[in-house]
Amino acid sequence: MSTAGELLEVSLGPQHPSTHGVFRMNAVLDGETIVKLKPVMGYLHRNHEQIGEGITYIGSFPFTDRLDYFSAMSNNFGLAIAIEKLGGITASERGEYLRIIMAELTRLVNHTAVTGFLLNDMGAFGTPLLYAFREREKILDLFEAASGSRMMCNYVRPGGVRQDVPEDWLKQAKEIVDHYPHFLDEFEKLLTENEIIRQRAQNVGVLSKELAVNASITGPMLRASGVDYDIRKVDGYSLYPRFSFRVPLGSVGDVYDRYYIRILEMRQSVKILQQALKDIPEGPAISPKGAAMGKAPRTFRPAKNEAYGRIEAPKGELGFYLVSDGSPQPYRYHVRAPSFVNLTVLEDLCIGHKVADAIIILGSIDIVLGEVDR
Amino acid sequence: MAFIGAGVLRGMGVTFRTFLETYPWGRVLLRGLRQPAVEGLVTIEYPDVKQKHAERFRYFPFLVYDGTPDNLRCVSCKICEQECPPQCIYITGPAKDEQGRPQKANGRTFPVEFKIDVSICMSCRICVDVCPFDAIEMDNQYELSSSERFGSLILNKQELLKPNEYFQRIKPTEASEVDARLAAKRPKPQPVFPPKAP
Amino acid sequence: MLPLEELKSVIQELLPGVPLDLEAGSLLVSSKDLITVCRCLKNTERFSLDYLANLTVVDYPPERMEVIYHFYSMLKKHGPVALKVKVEREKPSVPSVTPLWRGAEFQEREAYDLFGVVFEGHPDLRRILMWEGFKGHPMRKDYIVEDQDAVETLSP
Amino acid sequence: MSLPSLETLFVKPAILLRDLFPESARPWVSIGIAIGAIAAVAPLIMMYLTWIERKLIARMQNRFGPTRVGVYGLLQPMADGLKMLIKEDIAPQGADRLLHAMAPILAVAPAILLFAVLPFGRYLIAADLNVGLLYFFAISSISAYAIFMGGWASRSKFSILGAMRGVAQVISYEVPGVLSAVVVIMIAGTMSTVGIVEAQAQRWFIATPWGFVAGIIFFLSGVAEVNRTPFDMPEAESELVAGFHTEYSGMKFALWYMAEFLEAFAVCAFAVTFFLGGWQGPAVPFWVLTVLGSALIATARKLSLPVRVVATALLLAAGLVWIKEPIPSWMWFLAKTYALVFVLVWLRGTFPRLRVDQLMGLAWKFLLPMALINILAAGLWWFWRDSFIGWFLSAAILALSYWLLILANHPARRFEAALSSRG
Repeated sequence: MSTAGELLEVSLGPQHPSTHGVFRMNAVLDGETIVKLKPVMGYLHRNHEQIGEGITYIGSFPFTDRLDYFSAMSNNFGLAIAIEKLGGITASERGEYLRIIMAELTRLVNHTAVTGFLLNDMGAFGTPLLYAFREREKILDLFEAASGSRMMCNYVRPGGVRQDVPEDWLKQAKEIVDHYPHFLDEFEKLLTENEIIRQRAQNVGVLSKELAVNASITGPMLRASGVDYDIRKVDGYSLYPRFSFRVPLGSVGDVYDRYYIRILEMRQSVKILQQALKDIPEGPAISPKGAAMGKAPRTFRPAKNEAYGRIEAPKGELGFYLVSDGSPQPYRYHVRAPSFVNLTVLEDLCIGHKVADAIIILGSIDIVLGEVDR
Repeated sequence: MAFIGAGVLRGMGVTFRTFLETYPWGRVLLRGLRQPAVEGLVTIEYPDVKQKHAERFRYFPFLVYDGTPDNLRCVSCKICEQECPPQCIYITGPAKDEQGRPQKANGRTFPVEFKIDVSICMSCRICVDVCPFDAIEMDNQYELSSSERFGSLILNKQELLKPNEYFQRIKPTEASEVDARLAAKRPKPQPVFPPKAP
Repeated sequence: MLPLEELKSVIQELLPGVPLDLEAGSLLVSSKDLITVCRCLKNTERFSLDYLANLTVVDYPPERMEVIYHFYSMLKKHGPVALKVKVEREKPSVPSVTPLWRGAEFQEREAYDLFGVVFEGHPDLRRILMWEGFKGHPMRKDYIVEDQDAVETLSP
Repeated sequence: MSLPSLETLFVKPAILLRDLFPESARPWVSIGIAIGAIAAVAPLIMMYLTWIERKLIARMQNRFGPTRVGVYGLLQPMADGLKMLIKEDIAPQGADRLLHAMAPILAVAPAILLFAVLPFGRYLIAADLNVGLLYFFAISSISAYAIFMGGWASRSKFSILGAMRGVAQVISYEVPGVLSAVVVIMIAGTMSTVGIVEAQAQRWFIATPWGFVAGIIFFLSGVAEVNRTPFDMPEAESELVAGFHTEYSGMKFALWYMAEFLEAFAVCAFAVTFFLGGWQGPAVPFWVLTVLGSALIATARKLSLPVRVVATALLLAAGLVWIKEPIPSWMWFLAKTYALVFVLVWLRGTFPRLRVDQLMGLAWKFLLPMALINILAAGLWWFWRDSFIGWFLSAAILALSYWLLILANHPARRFEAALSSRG
């Protein structure tokens, strides 16, 4: 790229209002246009994998809450799936339903919050964010009622969930879920057709289908580029095949599509939730094997084996790779973090755009530093 | 509507509605216009008003005793210490007499000291899950802020001990389950768990 | 999804002379054949493994390390195919698959950072999670965690 | 209470005070009084503007806003001011200390000077310059220097980026701003702010096609000139941390804020003066309006009964009071200005900001041509001023050009139902 005049090197972050935590972008600017941009991460690195290799399988669950701290339930779910694969545990049916309900509620929480953050990155004075948080709070209250904690739930377990939900919980959940489409309507009225947002977001940070697949992009970001790949459909893990829902796809793959795909996914999640809340059977919330494992974590000693379990977390494919050696601790515990891998294309998306665009592109990728840095 | 600026105006409509919803007269006005209106203010003014937490709301663990503080349920088996993911529990014990035999109170061994470093504790509830004696439970007391790291954020046995009645008060459902379970167990002789090697 | 045996025989048909092994549900290739096999997996219509989901390393002291790749196909929606490469622990090095899958870029950097496996041909092999100038590779089994005595420092 | 007492609430004491002095000193004394009044009122306006903004935006976001200091948080601005005063004043290493300290002062001074030509009420003006309008534009453009000075002197990359944006923006938006005000001069025939207000005795300028367009352009450029959302490019907090005032702290920072808020207030006030009739009430007698309004409300089916009754009663009562005692001019002025302030806050509470190139595009590609065409429209209106033709022609020209400019300017992809779903 030919440049006129001198280049300006700016370090956006790690203390910057819009890098979603302690993320840093080393940008080289020509005027306001980005010529080069290198993501720098690791400021929140705590070697989650090392910790996981030092404690029992169950002991890792509270730490997974802190990976993507917006979607603790999904993270628990991912690890539970991997451990079930490793140890050959099956989950009880009610447990599966509860896990799906929690995972989809998490998706609502995450997508709502992310949309709010994206608008904040665009420069809104917090209004969409606070609307998002207002609704998110209701779901967090549900999480608190079920698990005892709003964000660090530590609720899903191999074989089901730790405790059954309290009485009336399903009714409350149903009320909130049924209200959610109204909130989404309001949210869309505020955002979707807003000319300023369209000006800002359309045709900015276009991610082509080919690059998206090649760069292992997953989640809403991939689908916004028009690739039909949703692990809930492809793997059909847990009981997802039982529910009817559609996978929304974008056409351009710009920031606007990434925003809108999340709104559409939330509507689909509401659909899944309504079905799940209607059909949920009675029974134990956790299978006996899972319950025994929760009671005495050190009795779970899977034979020498390895497993890669993955789920469609709100941010993309969340994978857990476990290697066991017959001891109560995993020999190797690896997290394939979606937002970490999705950052691969950040530079490709930003080059040629303005600084302001880089910020919203980062916002539309939807990273959480707890997960990127692990 | 097709003209440019319609989306902008509609957005302004949403914020104005919210603005009205936060005032009683605004809600009256909205209802007067036959619009649905809910209470718009969602802020809880914290020190004056406290959030109502769910029954299961958990914060830091405490030790349960029945009746008198020396009748604590903990037998110092150290399972929780071993399983605690961030390793924030420190148990000294079980108490021994001069000959090195485990001391007993009410037919059970007991810890000499039981400390929880609540600035490390991450409220995961695994200690409660693994405790075979239902001796440790999650408290919902969250106003513990202090400027002293070591003085007041490492809770010792005296600070941790709370009566079963307290547990029944803060978490009635869970406490009644625990009580029923313990009542079913009671006739049998209490097993003594030696500390297990990891 | 293809059964592993079948996968192996098809690859061997396509790439005669490349030694392949099966181990614990994954395909074992040697580091020098890695790129050939990967290109075959990616470009053969039958496999179309266009998506590298996961790349990681397992450390088996004292002598070897394993680099593990999990492939899926977004086109055909099948997978996973796990591929393993065993490398020397002393000077671990494998060819980089980043030219084939951009998705490997950060994951290889992470593996390099935490395990010290050198990915030859990687466009930008730097530390990613640890800071520049950090000594050692913290995920290796023999890495000494600095404050193992954290408990001691607690009492004032 | 005699009738004119409210109207001359502020003028009378000033005259009384002036008359204490000997004849020869009186002109100087009256100037002194004006300066004193403005200097006293300006910080107060600024402080309570922050309070108003925080309160209103909070309400738009389901929050209370400040409630802790004083009733309804009314003492919050004082607390903030106090905090600012006692905070450490930091100048970054390598900064040009002199310029760094001067920049906020240079920003505040013109913001206060603007109030000199502002007719707050019938006789409430510090200096009725015959070039009042020109004075406004001349003084308000000084802020560009202040912004650049501050950004440059800070020796920070974010500051300099913000400063560059700020200068480009302020200079660009001055052009449509001035051009939109040209029509006011054309029709009012004077540049004196008092004259402009008096020219609107019959009809506020906003109630004409050209006035409507010019008013919107003027307001938008004003918003852009004072760097407020959606045009807050120079201080874009999500991109440039805080833009040109990233490296400011303590009282210097407060001065930047004071400049911004005072200018925002001044823009609203001048928009009221130029287009919304200034301190004049509506040309139609107010009681006519109230009767009409109450009739409308009383017959509105969509409203529920209690609302109809209460609103009708209130309106009629207001009409009765009005007949007895007219609302004083300064009250009209303040009411209208604060209504515009509300709009300003409302915009801030709703919108994200534009990108810097889109912002320039809006100024040069849309507002500028629109302002030029508006001059033509105003000319046509003036030519056929009392007939239907003038109205029709100017409205038609404006609508057509609006449409054409949108067509020429709207590169963004229309929203289509492009999101297919499978599954």
